[in-house]
Amino acid sequence: MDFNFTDEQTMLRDSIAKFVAAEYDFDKRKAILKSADGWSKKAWATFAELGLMAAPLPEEYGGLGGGPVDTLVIMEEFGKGLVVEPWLQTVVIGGGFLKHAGSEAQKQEHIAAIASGERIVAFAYAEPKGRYNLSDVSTTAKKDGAGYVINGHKAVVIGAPQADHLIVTARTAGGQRDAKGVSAFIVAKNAKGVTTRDYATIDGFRASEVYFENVSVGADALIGAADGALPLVEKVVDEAIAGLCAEAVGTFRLMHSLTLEYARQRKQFGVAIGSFQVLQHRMVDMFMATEQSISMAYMATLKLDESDTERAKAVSAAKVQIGKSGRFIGQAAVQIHGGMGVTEEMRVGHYFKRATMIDAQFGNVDHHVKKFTNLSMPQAA
Amino acid sequence: MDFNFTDEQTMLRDSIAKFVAAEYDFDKRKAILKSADGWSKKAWATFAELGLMAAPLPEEYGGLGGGPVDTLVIMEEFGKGLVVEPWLQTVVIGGGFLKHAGSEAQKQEHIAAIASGERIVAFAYAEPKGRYNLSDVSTTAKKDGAGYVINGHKAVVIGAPQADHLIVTARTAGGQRDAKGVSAFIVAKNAKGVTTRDYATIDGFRASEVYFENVSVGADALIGAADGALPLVEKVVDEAIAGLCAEAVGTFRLMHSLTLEYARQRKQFGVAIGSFQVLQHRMVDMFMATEQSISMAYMATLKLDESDTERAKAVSAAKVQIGKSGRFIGQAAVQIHGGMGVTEEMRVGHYFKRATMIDAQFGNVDHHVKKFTNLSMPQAA
Amino acid sequence: MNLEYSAEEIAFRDEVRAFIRDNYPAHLRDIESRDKMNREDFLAWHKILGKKGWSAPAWPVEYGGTGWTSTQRYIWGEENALAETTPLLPFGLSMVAPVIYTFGTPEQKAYYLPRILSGEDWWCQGYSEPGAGSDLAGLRTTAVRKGDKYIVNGQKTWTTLAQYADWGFFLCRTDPDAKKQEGISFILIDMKSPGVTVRPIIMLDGGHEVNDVYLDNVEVPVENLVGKENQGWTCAKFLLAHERSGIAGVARSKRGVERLKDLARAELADDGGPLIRDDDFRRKIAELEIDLSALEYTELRVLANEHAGKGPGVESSLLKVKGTEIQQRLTELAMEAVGNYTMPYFRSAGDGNDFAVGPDYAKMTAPSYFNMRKTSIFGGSNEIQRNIIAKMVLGL
Amino acid sequence: MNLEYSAEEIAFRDEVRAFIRDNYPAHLRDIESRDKMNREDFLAWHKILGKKGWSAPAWPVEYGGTGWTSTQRYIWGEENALAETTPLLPFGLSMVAPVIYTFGTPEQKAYYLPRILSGEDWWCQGYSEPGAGSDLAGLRTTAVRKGDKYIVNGQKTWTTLAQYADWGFFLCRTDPDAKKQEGISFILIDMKSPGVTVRPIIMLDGGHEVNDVYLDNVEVPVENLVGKENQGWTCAKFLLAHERSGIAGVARSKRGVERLKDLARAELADDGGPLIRDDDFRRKIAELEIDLSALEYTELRVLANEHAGKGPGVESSLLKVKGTEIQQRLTELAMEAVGNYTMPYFRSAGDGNDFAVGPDYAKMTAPSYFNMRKTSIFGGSNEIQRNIIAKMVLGL
Repeated sequence: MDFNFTDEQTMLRDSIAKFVAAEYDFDKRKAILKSADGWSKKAWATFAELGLMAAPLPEEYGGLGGGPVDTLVIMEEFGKGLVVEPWLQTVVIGGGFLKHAGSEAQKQEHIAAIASGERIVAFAYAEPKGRYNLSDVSTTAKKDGAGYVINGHKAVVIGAPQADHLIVTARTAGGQRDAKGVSAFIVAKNAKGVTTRDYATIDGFRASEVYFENVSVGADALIGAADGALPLVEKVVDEAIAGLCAEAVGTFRLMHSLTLEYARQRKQFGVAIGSFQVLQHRMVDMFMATEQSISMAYMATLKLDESDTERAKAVSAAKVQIGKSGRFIGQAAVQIHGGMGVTEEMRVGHYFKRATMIDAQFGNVDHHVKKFTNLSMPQAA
Repeated sequence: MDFNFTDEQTMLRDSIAKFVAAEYDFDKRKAILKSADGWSKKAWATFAELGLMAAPLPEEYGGLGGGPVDTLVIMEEFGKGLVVEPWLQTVVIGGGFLKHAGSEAQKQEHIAAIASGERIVAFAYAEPKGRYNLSDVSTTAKKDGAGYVINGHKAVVIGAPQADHLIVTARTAGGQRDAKGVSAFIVAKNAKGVTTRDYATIDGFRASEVYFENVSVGADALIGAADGALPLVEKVVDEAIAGLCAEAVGTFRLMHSLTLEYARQRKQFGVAIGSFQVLQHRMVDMFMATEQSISMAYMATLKLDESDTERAKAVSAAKVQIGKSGRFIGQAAVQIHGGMGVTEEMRVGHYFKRATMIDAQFGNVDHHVKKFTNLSMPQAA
Repeated sequence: MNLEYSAEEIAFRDEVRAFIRDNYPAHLRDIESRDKMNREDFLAWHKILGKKGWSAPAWPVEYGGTGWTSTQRYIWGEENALAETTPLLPFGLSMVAPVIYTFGTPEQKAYYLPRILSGEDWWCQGYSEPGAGSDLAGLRTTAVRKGDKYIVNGQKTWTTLAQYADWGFFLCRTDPDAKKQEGISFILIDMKSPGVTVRPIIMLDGGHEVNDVYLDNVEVPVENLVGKENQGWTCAKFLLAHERSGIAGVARSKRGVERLKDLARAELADDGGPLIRDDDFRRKIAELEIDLSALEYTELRVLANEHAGKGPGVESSLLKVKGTEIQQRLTELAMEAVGNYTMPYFRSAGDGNDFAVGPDYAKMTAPSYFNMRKTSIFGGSNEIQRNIIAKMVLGL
Repeated sequence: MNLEYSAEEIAFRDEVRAFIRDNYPAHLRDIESRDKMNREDFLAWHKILGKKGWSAPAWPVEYGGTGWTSTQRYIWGEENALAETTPLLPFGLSMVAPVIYTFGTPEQKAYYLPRILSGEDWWCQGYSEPGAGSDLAGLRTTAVRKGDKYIVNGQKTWTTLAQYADWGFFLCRTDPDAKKQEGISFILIDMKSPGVTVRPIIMLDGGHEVNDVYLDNVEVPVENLVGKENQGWTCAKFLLAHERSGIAGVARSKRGVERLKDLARAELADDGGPLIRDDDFRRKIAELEIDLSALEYTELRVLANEHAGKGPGVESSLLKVKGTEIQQRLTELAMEAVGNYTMPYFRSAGDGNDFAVGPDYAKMTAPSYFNMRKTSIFGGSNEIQRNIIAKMVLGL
């Protein structure tokens, strides 16, 4: 057992922290969010230069051959900086689909482009009524000669406004919630019949509703086997969740340190509010929740390559822990900041919004408790 | 709307408080619990003298014609005194069955005896594997001529060691968990074929396992209609639960005041521990939980005569509130008492034990949340 | 003890219900959030009630109160919540007015109270200052007497809806040498006076409902002082106790639970069934409903005490803490209920208009959650309320 | 970062597992609660491990430690929990021994340490005093030097299992004029000395596991002083930090979760199905399991830090708080699981024997719940632990 980062990972962490301090501070980030596109191409280029795109991708396609721990390091720093560029979508999800199940041609075409920062990918999987069920897919891909024709509506696709390619789940067989019959496709966003309605999310990301109307794709758009993509989707989503957990940890660390700082300098009734025992103990509980979350983010990351069941249990456990901790830490941080905590003017509120939305992504506490429960105590047992 | 007690109710309250102070203080109660029988016949006689047995029973059979609010007043004081005599079982449950559904002959025979303190009744309803489901009855009563023959095992029958009569639920028709087919009987404990195994409960009551082996009873033992007793059982149990809630409130008030007192006099690091803000806020939360519990005990009591659904919703809501509050208040009270709180030597621990066991009687928090949920959001809706 | 309404109370309920049905402005029903209301929308219902004589049930009859019993006032609140009428703003009716009719001069009563009753004047509150928060004694805004005027200088903050206000009531330091809570005065200021500047504070949800108010050599006639000079603390404490009563918001939260159930009927769980049949979610609604029941009966007990002549006491702190916890919890559950569609930000359309994707009810869920965090902070934080209970009730 | 065991670690685990399987005394498995163990039962496993050289994995090798890595010690704990061996008592092995090998004289080390390793001597702890609780500085027991003896007078309380003890380590005031935390000395007392009286304290569950210890003119040779006179506070603080490490009890709680699941498989829910299929109950087990996972990985991170040369720090406070919360929660859920049969009191048989009705596993559920409340109080209450973190980690 070993819980240390390699020197490379430590350098990676430092380089992102340096970037955030210099190019992505509160005011600069605000300006980025207010810009028409709502993200920074310059930041994206810097990420590519720093090797963040390449870090967890395979060396034979232009990556650096890293793994989940690199993702953890990057996402935690992104959490600290509240970075809104779609790195997770592009590299962890897009890159994940391709490296786990892409054909040689797909890998050649896309992974190198992702690694170099040229390609941006978004993941169109959720549907308006599907909630968090990954097999609830009513978007269809009908066989049409050698290729497929896709029809459907995908909801809240984070990063779609920036993306040039989409990974889309569609039903090629079976009923609306069947595990069997889900397939994954990679589709150029400018393909005929793809339209989007773009908007910002409340935590400052960009997303789209994506509509597919008779979108024709070739057989080479299929990632992995037809009808059998669900296990692949689950694996990649678990990898993405591990990344989100690390991002959440970044926001928790900041909420905790900002709150400590505020409590030390803010005076009420003539003394620093940090001297009130009730607030002290609440900050201790924030500290403990942060430490427990770090542990769970590590565990989830380190178990990504175990069996499907072990991986899924670890990831759901981490998402539960982090969802609960995020709510507690965020609410406590805002409360201790008092009136200032509920305004746009203080940093803490922005971390609070992001931490809150992380719970809503890829399944909230209830969803993952249920999933964990069924894995830990199978109904047959 | 009116939340005031009548003068008679206030006098009732005062008379019990006086009795507890004089005859049922910590040491006297300890001696009662240690005695061979584990209860006080003298206390029972005093209760009868004070009119506690008669209070909620109908005037035409020797009662005083009071109602649920009298029960509330009595049970709250019993909670404060940690009274272990089976008043609830005898008067509220036994008396309740008889007054709601007893035949004229049954009322004549039993209610007056209860009101005068001569009769003690216990309620044999739970079964070893039935948990809190009142319709889970595998004890059978088979028709035998004009009467019935009862066979079965009833679990944890509080007050059975003291009782001379038992009210027994038994199945006269239907399958083990059917709502239809449950009947209620009143049976003399010395009837042939009734055996008991007596013991103390952890909170100082006396209880028995009760075994029925071919116990023959006449048709006149049946209370209410054959096969149709479940609604009656539910009503009486709800009345008993309202009484338990009032008892719980008595224990909460004491735990709160004992803790306040302790926190004011107990010094640590040179100051009274009541000056620590964390403990102050916890005691405030104990106060709020107590107030909320009082409100719910009132509500449950005042809604006992509404429709079955309204009554059941109110009672389940109160039991949930009181179960949660009891756990919180009890744990906080013990924690603030420190080491002394976990010994037999301090009063607080005994209230804690009783409050904890109240949750286990007639359905715990989970049971009643589920019941309330299904009443509030019927599955058909 | 009993819970039943008398025949008179039932008749009253029917009268109120009919009045609301016949008089509540239809167009107000279509406004989906407070953020979308203009000045006239906020005042519309107030003005109708003012004409009817029902705008201030809690006031003494001599000043325009309705003379209702506590049960009638409870019914009034219930019926308004049931009909989802827009709540009347508290700053005039339940904050400054009780101070004026308790401590004001006959002239002040005669001038201000009718204008508050009718909804003619909009009031705002000048209590908090930057860096002072729940600690009002640290006040730095000054009012210096100069002839028949006070010259007021300072900054107030968290001033709700000051952007619409005609008048404000301000705590100002009139004796700089006095100890902290002394030397403060309670002064009414015309918000159109030269030197008054209102600057928006944008909240986490993007909404503009609070403001900074800057006072720069504002001249205020001395007759705008309420009570005695340097004894404004008496008014301030009195007002704070009044502010907290009614803050439980039970009737509105009961309506909120019904809305949450509607939402859970419309949303689907992971298994495709209605979310209201999901074990975890329905349990959470039920537990909230039970908490709310407990609060409702606690408030009824407090009302019964008030009716028995005991004024609003420290119980209001309990009502505030529990009431806000429940209001916040309602927004948490609504946000959880809508899943992915809680994320889109409704103000993000390029054309400046609102933007909605997903079901209509989803749009405000996250903003409401973020916005409602204020309730445990404003009006004396919940920690301060616990301090008050510890001191006043528990004697610690 | 990785979670895998090396080949050596796997071999070690197999060796440990086989040793426990082949050597753990069978009769200990049948004892259902600590309350039923006699002196020899408590020591049986300790003595076997002492012979094997495995009784003190945490000690330095020179004094009899095993020299295991932190991962090996983790495996050792896991395997013992899995096999549900009786935990070795900490008073000698992990409390007084580290003080002796850190601060003791060569003679003290030579005499006491081997006897602790082998299980020959039973130790108890004389720290707390009536009225002092978590505040050790308020100590009133005195040791007055008289020639080559100390004369000790005072009262200690909460002394766990003192009824069996051969030796006790006591904090005594040796300089009555010194400031609170100074003037204290760390003294070893033979419990068979004249003047030592042990009186049981009965716990809420009816069990006798703690005691009052009265010291009445007890004569103690001066060579029983550990460290310097008047500097016992150094030993005391050192010991407290050691006491808290390992208190997380993760491995035992993991076994506890499995036991809870077994219980939920055996019990029936209201619908007649196994309780483990009841939505609410299985959710509660799952949430506890998740909390425990988080604690497990936090402890692993702490161990990794220790392995990297950083001693047991303030993290032990976190482990204590979370560990005890989980241990307590386990007993809550077990009590809930058994419904009505949690009520019968197992000591209530007239013949003085234990009494059981209902399933065997139900008998100890309520007593365990009541007993385990102590864990958040003893060894520095969880509030004290939070104070420590606030001060030492957060710098507040």
